[in-house]
Amino acid sequence: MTEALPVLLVFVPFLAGLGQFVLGRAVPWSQQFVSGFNLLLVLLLLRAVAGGEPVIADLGGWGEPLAIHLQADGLATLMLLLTAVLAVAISLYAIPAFGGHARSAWQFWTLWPLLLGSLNALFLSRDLFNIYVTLELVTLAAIPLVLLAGPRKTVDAALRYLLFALLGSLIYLAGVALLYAQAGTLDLALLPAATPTGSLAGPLAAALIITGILIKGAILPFHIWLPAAHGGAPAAVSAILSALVVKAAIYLLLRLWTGALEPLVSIAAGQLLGLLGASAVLFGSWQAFRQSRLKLVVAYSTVAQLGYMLLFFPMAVTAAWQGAVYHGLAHGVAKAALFLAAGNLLYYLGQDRLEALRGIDRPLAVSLLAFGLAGVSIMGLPPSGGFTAKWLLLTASLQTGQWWWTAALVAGGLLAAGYIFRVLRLAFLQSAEPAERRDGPVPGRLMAWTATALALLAIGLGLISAPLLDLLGDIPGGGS
Amino acid sequence: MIVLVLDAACLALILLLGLGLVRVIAGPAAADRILAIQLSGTTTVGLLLLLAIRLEQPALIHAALVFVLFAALLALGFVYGTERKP
Amino acid sequence: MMLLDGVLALLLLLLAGRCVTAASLLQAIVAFIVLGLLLALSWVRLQAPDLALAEAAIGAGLLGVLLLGTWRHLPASGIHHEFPWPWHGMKQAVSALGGLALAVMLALALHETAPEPAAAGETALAQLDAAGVKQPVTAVLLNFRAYDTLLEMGVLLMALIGALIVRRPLQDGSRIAPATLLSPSLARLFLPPILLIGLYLVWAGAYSPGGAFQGGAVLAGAGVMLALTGLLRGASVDGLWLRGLLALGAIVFTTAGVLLVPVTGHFMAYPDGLVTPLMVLIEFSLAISIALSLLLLFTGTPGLARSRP
Amino acid sequence: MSGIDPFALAAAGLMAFGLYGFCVCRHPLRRLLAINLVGNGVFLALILIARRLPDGPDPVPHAMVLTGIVIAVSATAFGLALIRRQARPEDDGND
Amino acid sequence: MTLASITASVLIVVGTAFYIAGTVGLLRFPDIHSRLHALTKADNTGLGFLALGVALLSGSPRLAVLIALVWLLALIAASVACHLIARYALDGTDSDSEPRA
Repeated sequence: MTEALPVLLVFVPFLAGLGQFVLGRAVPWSQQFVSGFNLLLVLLLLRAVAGGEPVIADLGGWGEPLAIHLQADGLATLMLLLTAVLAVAISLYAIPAFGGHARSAWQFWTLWPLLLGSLNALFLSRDLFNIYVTLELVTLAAIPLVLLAGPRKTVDAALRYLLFALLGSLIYLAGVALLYAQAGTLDLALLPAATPTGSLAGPLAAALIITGILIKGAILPFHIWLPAAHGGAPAAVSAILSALVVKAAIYLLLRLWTGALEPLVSIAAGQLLGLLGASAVLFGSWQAFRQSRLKLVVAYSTVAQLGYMLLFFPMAVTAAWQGAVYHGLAHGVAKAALFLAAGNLLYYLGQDRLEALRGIDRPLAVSLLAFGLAGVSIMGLPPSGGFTAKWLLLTASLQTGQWWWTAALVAGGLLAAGYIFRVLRLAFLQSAEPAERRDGPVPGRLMAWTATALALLAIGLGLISAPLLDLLGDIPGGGS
Repeated sequence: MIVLVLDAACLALILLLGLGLVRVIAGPAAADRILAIQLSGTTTVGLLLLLAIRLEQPALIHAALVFVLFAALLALGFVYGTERKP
Repeated sequence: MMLLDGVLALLLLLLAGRCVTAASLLQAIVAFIVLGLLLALSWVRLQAPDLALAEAAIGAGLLGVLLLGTWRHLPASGIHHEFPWPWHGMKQAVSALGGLALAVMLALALHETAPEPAAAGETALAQLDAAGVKQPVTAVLLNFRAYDTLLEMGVLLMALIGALIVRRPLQDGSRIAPATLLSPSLARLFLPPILLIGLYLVWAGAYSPGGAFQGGAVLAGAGVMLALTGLLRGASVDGLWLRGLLALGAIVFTTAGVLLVPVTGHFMAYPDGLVTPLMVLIEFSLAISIALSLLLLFTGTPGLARSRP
Repeated sequence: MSGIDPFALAAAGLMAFGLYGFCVCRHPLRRLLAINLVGNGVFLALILIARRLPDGPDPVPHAMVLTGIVIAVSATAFGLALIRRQARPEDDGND
Repeated sequence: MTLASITASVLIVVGTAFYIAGTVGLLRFPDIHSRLHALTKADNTGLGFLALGVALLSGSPRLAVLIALVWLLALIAASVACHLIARYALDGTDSDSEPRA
């Protein structure tokens, strides 16, 4: 029966989204059932995978090497878990944030389950071309969601996002084509054995695939589409995009690097990716420090935090593997909390200039608490999940003797402390003027407490890391 | 012999397509360009018919049919697309 | 025939270059449309008649109309002069060198011969008898790798939702027609053959080149023709039936995939006796959804209405 | 050096021209065209690869290209809608 | 060489010749209207001869009917396109500039 779980994880949200579309009006509560059921499915899957054997579903029953398989191993299950937890929180948050009456509400409650299903599909896919389709699916669900903040304000960001995403996926597809020419199959499980080395096409294919994913994942030279899109979207959507959508690209990179592309990648390529990651950490953090709008601070922070995950590639030992993946989880939860909290501030202030934050600690204490707690994880202070992840990365850099990555880790943490405290300092500063000049509505309990719950979870991730890392297991293939 | 004729005709038509590109590129007016598209379309239809026989793929005749239909649509779309706004 | 291929490839490159470097936007669009024609011929030469059909309908046809329609909406002031030649600046020169290097590597990589024939493709051809359709490409799309096709319907639907979110208020749909004297009669003349060809292509997909995509695109073309000649116009209201039809393909596909699990033991697998009728059913529902989605992407409205010119 | 396939050159060239156009052009419509050029190049490459089967062309890349064409066209149509909207920022649609 | 294939060859050659005439006309004629008329006449006739030749070679009535349909629709499409383009060109100010705001 466990074979049904991956399939249901894709089909249930998908059908829910379609039903919502056909119905023509928003039904927010139905999505609560869907995200709850989704979490239940993931928990069942977690139990099934915990034994160490992946759960595999053969769609259509045609078998290898032709059919598409869905496969849930430790890595995929952890990402599914992250997605499911965030989906529950964000679906609750979106009830007051989007309401149920406007047409945009219907569009949100249609697109969101479709995006959820698409993300699940991406994490579960074991087929190179199917991954291309799911990448496009995720992109084309995400961009309309960005536009829900109001087409006039977000159209430029959305267009740029679309152009880069399309280019990225086509470059990825070019790599897939070359790889298929060499290996004759698209199945990730068969590719390493089927790929001949020593040709030109193989490494070129790997380079194209990786470049395409880097564009999708907004890694440093290709980050330029991210801040405007993530900063401009509605808060709930920003949380989804930053915590899950770009992470999906990095997830693919981790999965392919240690699996299908393993025979084709080289140490130099790993160092290059690590360099990109380290530059992303420094550049993104610095930019985040310099922004004058709250959501742009958080968006640039995403650029930086994604960079940490790339530090796996030069080191490629189990500690780095666990550190990178755990960083993905911790950052996902913390960043979602940050964006939701930022959304609450924005909701109250009606704008997100940092200057406007002065002295808002009283009405928005809970949201600010969430922001601060999530910030602890982003900075990588103990006992948060961010700390565990960075500790593992640090261990790896010492293990492999590549101490220079430590510098990036430390500098990134300091800069993160800088931009988080900059926001908090402003908020707790008493302003000269009395606070009643702001007439925005105070965000409701649901909005404040979902953000806080996620922030607490981000801290808590530091305490419950052992079972999750067990589930993830060692680096596939034993490292290079 | 018939194969030779077909090949030669195909080659002639593709070269004509290339020649027609001069109008696509040189213009000078927008109408010239759309006219060149029309000619390219008809030439393509002719080529498809020839290739359908030459390669023994009758399905290409369907493709020719689809081309003919969309050629008219393109002209319509062009006039709609370039007409001044009221 | 080798000569034909050579000329074809040369023209493709010429037009691609033109598309990138043309001085005006319209010239670039025209070059792109003609490129679509040549690409269709290339598909023929590469033994891919399915794609020739798809290219004729989608690539050269619908996309061309959409591009020209968008071009019309751009204000002159919004178009700045481009400097697209390699000698116009540093960025151009670097990009040109990068592009050249990539092209050389790609060409060499494509030239390398594969060690052995593709296992997946061989399996597909070997199992064709069990697929319920005789056309290998349709078998892959609707049966062997049907999951891709299902997700692709999701992409189409979400692109449509996205386009509707950014649409401007209705002025667009109401004055879509250029009000020509000839057009409505033209549309009436063309409509029956287009519909017939579209339906035929959908149906024929089971055993000859064609299928839901090609047929759906041709049907969408019929709708676009009606819209361009003013017989059909965009409406700001969408009905339950319309949304139902838009989602029909994905829903039928999914439902068939799920309901038959007890019989087949696999998701998206079809039992032997039912496979051919199921394929036809799925193909037609997909075609309806594809045609409507493409049509609405053209009109840019959530709904449709008949109108008398 | 004999027998390099002209279509292989065309596929590589289309991808390269597309990338060049994407880097160099600033107007979004041109960039969209450039992306479609890349796409066409990739599709051409896939079909070339499909010819390597002894009995008839490999249907798997053909199906991939058909899927890819539909995805490319949907995304392009969406992009065109965005471009139209961008060109006329003054009036607000449905919010 | 059967009589049919000889006839078909001749028809195809004649058709191609008309295509050549049309293309040369498109390139050489001085203004848009003469180009238009030369073109549509030439390529319709060209396609007609070609279609006839191909239909002869196809050897199946079903395909011959389809080919005839292609030609018929091409005729209508060409006349419509010709009309639309002519009307468009007549509209005056047909420059290749970017669209007017």
